[in-house]
Amino acid sequence: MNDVIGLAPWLVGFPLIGAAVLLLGGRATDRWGHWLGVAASAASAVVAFILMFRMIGTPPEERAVDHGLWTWLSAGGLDVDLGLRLDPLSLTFVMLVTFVGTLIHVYSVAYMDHDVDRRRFFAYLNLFVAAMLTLVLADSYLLLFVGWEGVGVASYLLIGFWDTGRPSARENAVAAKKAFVMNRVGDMGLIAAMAILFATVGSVSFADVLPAAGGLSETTATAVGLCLLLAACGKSAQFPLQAWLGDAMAGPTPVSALIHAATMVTAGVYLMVRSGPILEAAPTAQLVVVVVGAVTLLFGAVVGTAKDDIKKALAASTMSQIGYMMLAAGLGPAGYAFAIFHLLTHGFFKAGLFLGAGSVMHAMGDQTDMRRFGGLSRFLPITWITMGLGWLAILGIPPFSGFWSKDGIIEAAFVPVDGQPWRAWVFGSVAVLGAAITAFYMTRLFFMTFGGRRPRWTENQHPHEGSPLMWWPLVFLGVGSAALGAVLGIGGTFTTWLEPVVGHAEHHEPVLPVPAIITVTLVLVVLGAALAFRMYAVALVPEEAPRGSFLTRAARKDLYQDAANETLVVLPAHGVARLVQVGDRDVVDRGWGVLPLAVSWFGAMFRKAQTGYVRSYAAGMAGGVLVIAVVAWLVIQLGGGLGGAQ
Amino acid sequence: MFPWLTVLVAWPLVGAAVVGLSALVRRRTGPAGGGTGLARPLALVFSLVEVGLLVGAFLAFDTGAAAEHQLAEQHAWIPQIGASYAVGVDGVGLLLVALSVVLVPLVLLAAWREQGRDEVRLRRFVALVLLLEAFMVAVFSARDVFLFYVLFEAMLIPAYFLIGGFGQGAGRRRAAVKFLMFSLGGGLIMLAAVIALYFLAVDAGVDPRQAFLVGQLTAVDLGTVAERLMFVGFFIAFAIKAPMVPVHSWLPDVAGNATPGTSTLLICVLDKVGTFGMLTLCLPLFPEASRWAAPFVIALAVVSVLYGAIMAIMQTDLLRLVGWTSVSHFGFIILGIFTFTPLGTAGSSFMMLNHGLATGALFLVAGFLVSRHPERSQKIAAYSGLRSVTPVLAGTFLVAGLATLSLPGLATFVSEIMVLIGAFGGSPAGSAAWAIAAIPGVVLAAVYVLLTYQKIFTGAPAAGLEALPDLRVRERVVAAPLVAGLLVLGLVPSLALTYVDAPAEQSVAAVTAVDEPADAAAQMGSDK
Amino acid sequence: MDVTNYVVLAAVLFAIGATTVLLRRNAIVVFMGVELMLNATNLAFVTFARMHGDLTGQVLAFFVMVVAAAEVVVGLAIIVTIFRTRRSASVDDVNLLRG
Amino acid sequence: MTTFVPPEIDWLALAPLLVVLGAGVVGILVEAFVPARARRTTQIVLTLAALAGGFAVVAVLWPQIVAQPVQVLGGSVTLTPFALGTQGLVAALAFLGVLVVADRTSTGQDAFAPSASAVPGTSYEDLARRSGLEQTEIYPLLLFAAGGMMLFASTDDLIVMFIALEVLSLPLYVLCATARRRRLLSQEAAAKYFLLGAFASALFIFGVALIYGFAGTVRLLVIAQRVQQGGLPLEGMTVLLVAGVLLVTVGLLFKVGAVPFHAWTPDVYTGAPTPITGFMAACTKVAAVAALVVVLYRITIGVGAVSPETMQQLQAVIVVVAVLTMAVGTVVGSVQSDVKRLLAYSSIAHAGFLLVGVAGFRPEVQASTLFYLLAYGVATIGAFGVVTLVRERRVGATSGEDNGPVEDDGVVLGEATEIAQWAGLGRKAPWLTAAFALFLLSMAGIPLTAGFIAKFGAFSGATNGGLWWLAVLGVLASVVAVAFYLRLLVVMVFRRADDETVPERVPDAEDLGEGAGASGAPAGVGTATLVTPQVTASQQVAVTVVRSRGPAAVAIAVCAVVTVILGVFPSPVLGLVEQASKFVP
Repeated sequence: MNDVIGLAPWLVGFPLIGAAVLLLGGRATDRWGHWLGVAASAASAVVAFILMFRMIGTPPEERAVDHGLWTWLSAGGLDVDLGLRLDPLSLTFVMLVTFVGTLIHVYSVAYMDHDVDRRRFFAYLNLFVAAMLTLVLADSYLLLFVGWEGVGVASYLLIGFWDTGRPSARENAVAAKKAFVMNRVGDMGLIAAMAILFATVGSVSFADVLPAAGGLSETTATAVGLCLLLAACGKSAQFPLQAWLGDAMAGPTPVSALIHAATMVTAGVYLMVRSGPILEAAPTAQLVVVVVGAVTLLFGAVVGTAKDDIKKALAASTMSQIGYMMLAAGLGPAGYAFAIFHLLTHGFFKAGLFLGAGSVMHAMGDQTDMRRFGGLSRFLPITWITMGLGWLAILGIPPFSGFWSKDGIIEAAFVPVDGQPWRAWVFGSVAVLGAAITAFYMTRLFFMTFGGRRPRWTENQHPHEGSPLMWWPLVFLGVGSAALGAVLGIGGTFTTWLEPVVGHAEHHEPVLPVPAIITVTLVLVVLGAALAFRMYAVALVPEEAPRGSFLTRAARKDLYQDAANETLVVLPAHGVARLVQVGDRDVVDRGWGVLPLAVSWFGAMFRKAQTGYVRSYAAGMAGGVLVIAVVAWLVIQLGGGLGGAQ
Repeated sequence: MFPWLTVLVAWPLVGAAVVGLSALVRRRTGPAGGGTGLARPLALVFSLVEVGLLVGAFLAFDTGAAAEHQLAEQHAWIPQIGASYAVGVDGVGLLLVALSVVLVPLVLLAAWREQGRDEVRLRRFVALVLLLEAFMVAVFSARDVFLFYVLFEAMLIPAYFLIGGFGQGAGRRRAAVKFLMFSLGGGLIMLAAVIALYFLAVDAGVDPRQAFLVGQLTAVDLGTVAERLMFVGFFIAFAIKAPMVPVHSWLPDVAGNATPGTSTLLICVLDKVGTFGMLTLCLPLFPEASRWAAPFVIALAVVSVLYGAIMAIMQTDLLRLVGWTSVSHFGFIILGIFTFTPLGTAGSSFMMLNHGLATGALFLVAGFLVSRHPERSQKIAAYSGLRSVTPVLAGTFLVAGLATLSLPGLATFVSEIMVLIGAFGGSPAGSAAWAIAAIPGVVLAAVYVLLTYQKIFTGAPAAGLEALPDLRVRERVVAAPLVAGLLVLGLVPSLALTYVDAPAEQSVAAVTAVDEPADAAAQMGSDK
Repeated sequence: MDVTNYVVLAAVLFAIGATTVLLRRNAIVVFMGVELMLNATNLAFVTFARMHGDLTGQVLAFFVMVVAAAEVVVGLAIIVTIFRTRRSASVDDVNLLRG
Repeated sequence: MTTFVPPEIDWLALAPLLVVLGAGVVGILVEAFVPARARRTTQIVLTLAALAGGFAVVAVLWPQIVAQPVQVLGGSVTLTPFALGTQGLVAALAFLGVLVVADRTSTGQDAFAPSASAVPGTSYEDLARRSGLEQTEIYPLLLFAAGGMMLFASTDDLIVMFIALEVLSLPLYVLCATARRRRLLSQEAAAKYFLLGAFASALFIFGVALIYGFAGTVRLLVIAQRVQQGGLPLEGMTVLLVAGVLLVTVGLLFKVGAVPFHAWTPDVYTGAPTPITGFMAACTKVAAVAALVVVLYRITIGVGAVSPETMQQLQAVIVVVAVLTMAVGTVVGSVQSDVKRLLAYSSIAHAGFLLVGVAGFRPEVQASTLFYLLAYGVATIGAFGVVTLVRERRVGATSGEDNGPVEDDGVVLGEATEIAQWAGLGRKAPWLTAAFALFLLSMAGIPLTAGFIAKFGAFSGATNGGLWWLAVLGVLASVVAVAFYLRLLVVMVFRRADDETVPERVPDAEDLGEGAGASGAPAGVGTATLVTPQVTASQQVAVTVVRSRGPAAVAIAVCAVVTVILGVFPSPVLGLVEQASKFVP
């Protein structure tokens, strides 16, 4: 392992250099810039593969390696090396990011072909890859935070990629800002967590903090855990910081696939798993994590059922799926592996679904409304098949990859914690219910797009597959969606792989027998899918959305999340801001302004005494003599001077 | 030993004089009318040579002993009142000297076309900038309270003329007066404390002919009440300079009315005297009083952080907005200083440097933007959709903005996180709570930066602005060093931290070493 | 007779002089008030001289007289000039300068 | 046969006074015997030489007096280093002041009326002007005033002090009345100054009488001695002493221009010819403050020892007066709109700052007071010197409602003293503006100017005397003072001339007469018509800066240089004045 560890910095280095060249090179790099971007990403992927093979060849207990680069900051007792931590967990992520990332780079070459700013797009993509790899490879919370916000910026830049020159430009920019700001709300948690950790442990590097986590008081651990959860909620669009994800679909579709489905949004799960020891020391925090996961799971699923915009439906799905992961991450060591496993499979099938959606949009002139699709299977066969694989995977139909990971999570959710069976029943049921709803909305999405007897297209549509650059990545991801789960899932390969990092999980029995859980889940999934099939494949889909039930309308509006944020946060905040503004102008500034006014006023008063009449001056002098006499008399009366030295 | 600091102070003075005299040359040999003359190139050359001299000073500085005041010189100046010409810098002082020296050529370059073709105005502008540079270098080097005070006040005068004489806004005269009145008001209150300090020091046996040497004064026990009164006197002056809520009112007016170059020098460098003074005078001279006041100061600092950020969000004027962001950042700096942790103090020291680079970049780039507007409007609403029109300008603005919101990877992040993490573990009561309370500042920072970027650079280009030129080479040359500095210091902050770490340790030790009086409150009561 | 009586007399004369200065409008009369004050002083001087038994006080009285004479010269010159310009010797008429 | 024992007189110690006053006498003779053509030159040379000579003698005497103060004529002249320093200071400042007085500027006219006794607006006045009469008597008058000022603080004898007071005051009364322009104001100033001055003198001398009654002597040191010894006839009636000292103090405070005895200051400073205002503001302040210091400190040596409460009363009075003076000077100054008046209030404010230092009642204050007076004096003379050069110029006259402005006839009128008129001066005369700004900054007490070191010394004096809160009040007053200096600075430097509409001023009689017969017949002689002459043509004026013929420029330059040097390297001068901190012979 140590002989190739020197390559690790290049994982970040290649895309970083790529981004730098593309950004600084300017228009000169327009012609070949996108290929440089692909090459940079691919180079990272190659390095990742090399490292991967070497790690597999290393004994499990030696797989975690810290590779320090240079002293980053060392002051006032805080010593942080800029260093990379390579272990099965981070390398899993690296593989996902570089491999899927490279596919999406390739896809984008074609997808963004007509965009004048393609070079800039690749610069941002490369920047994202570099930041994401920094995030997962960091050996300290501080460096993790660099990547954490780095991906935030990349995400900001890419969501707002089309921020001028289009009718929707301003909305895109607003969406980008919203994403970044809500992420920052979460980031406060990470800062606070670091502050608490430095105050208690005296360090923020994983190597010091994680082993010491067991020694933390429960209060401290809970505080840190909750702070980290806040960060994770922001980055992973978990309740209550979920509102930005839907708007983030304003970015080009490859961005949605890479950042807002496969990699960045799952960083919160990574953070939870990475900080496992801390959460384990804080059962309350763990419970909150599970609750957040469960709530988001249902939230996203419900929203997904009502969305007619294909990307927003997928975004809701992403939110829901990450809810699963988060739920698993809150279950302790038993759930970590499945959380990451699901993260991995989800990364493949959801990226595939998004790229498929991009392919559809590409074919349909950037139309995203599913009610204007229909009957596309004949025109886009490759897209149809690959998205079909993704659809089966997310439904959790065996043997597609989603089954292996999601089923693991559902089983883990049914395991009672600390002898509290109610938790098992509640969270298990939620997970199963979520699976059923997922089946419904994904089937709805799939058949509204590809099925149906009659196309509902707008005028002048001639759908056709894109260039091979676009569909080859789809094929790769489709294969992954189909097979990855089985490859890694059978025999617990993946669980074993992560064991050096997340620890060995004792096997606990769920409250229901495992076959029963699987059966119930599958039955519900099939029911959900069948219902959707009946409603959207057999029946006619209206081109205009019907008014729908109250629940439908609510789900269409993301369960009023924006209204809630507006009412609960934005309006009060704006009120406070207005108050501060008015206060500054009318109290502080005017308050200072009173001083010169007072001086002028007194000046004008005293000035009147200067009448110009000699006699009044003389009277003033005489009065002055009297005043002096009175002062002198008072000194005697009051006794003592003025505090003078004498 | 070569008198680096004296030379660093004297050289810009020589420059100012030469620039002033260049008027005579032009009259004889220059073009008859409308000539651009010698003033700008001369000033630029002088400021660049000054940068060279700065490198010399850095080489002569021993980083191993960064806590000590090096390159020191000491001569009797006005022995009758105990004043000496004593200069010397520790790591923090050296960094701030460096900040002043580095920013001046950039500001000169940025202002290259600002004053139009008016030769007289131009000459006065650059001469004043050089004069201000000399004062700034001197004030960060002063190791004598009297000398510090003299420079602290005297440098207001060139700053005053720079604001009032060369600004863009219609309210610049008012702004200049407001600036001077606030600063002098604080400064004169400090004067009373300075005088009192002298007599107490002499009473305590300090040599009356050198009674103002900082090194000597730190050893003097002033007595609780006197110490606190004097602390208040010094602190008010520094708080006004810093600028801290609620004595910040002058700052937005100045930022909105002065030229961006002036604002850069003023807010990014000159105002650091406030926090620098807190760190190098308030803490070591009045350790007990510093601890006594710390809870209050921290609270005000955090209020400043949030207040400044909220006000920035509400601004409609671009340059005023940048000014308000500084109120927020200075809040962080003060928070770090008054929580008495080595980490927080080092972070604050580092932040003084970074804020200069980041906010300087933002001011200058905002200035470039404003200078492109046909009416030189500073209203944010006057701009729209410029990202596609002036991509490089937009990118530079965004990077400067991201530095302002302390994006990790940039130097500002390192310092801000050091302050926050350090402050959380601070010794004054309530430090942790206040540190947590300051954290929302980072969210607000994101809002004000991105909201501004969104309004100016996204959407459809505003009418009349579709053909604005992008950043010129000269402007890129101005922005590049600042951005590069922020990046390099973000990735290798130890380059700067080696200078501030030891001084931070020392100043914290100075404050916390003094034993807390058994019951300070009771003692205070009895003294009254 | 106690010395106090003389001193009180001097003080009363002084006060009358001062009151004249404050109350009368004619510049000449105002000036006469000042002269009265000076003469009250002279009275005090000679009284005290007698009390102390030395001549200083009496000599001082002469000095005061001389000074008074000098003041008259300058004062009348100024007042007359103004009178010639304004045809008025009222001090209340000279108030262009104020505020 | 009685043997005549001639008094032993240390003529050298008297020399500074003798030189200046003697030259004054010679000046009178010059008026009588030197032909008119050469008279002005002779007078100027004589005056400057006398003042320079006086200063030189002071310099020669300095080491001797520092080593051993002397009493001449039984204390009538008591030369302590402080007194000698005062003499030197007065001589030096008077020298600078006379330079300004002597400058005729590029207009060829000095600031004084050709015939001060002529009624304004009469044909006689016109005749005097046309025949080129000049009142060269002002120079001997200046010398007498300067001599009086030099004597004022150099005596231990209250009656000599009284005489000195009159010697310095009487010439000033006359000088005030001699302005060439705005003669009504000038005469009014003289009248006010005279009446109030006489009133104050009366208070002073009555105080002397009371002190004499209590102590049997008018020698300050002897008073102190006798009070300490006790056994005086009116032992119990300390009220006599207290009242006496207070009245004497009042007389001096009048000269100092302290509130509530300040009322004459703005009016007189405004009305007097500007060069005289400068001379008066600087030199009188020096003499009066120095005399106050001498009286207060010598009295308290003796009185403070036996009767601490008397001491406290005195201190309380000074403190109250100081506070009032600072407050009124700065606050009222901040609402002025006339440059000369503003400087007058500034002078009042400075009296307050000086008293803050004096109130500390510490011997060191003598040094800091001398320094303060020097810093203040040079700034004041310089500032008024600048004022003399900023003039109004007639740009055109309209003879009716429908007539446009006529050609600029370029006649330079009086001084432009409205603050608004100074707009854009920075463009018209950068160097002059720079100098004036420097004087303002010095008066404001900005570091690196002499004013700062001076203020530092004054506040130190109070703090050293335990009155730190008085120093804080002083500091607050300084803030207000800065505000009004700034107002002027802003107008001069930042405001363009065209920002302001040129105020349409009605010129006074003198200005009309200057207009080469522009309005042929002199206006009527009624008071009302003189105040606002009935002229058919209203005039518009612009502001111009006339060139100095040399002396004023030299004075301004010297003042500026001294202001800077004293701000940056005050050490040598501080070293000198430190030696003056010895009181008692």
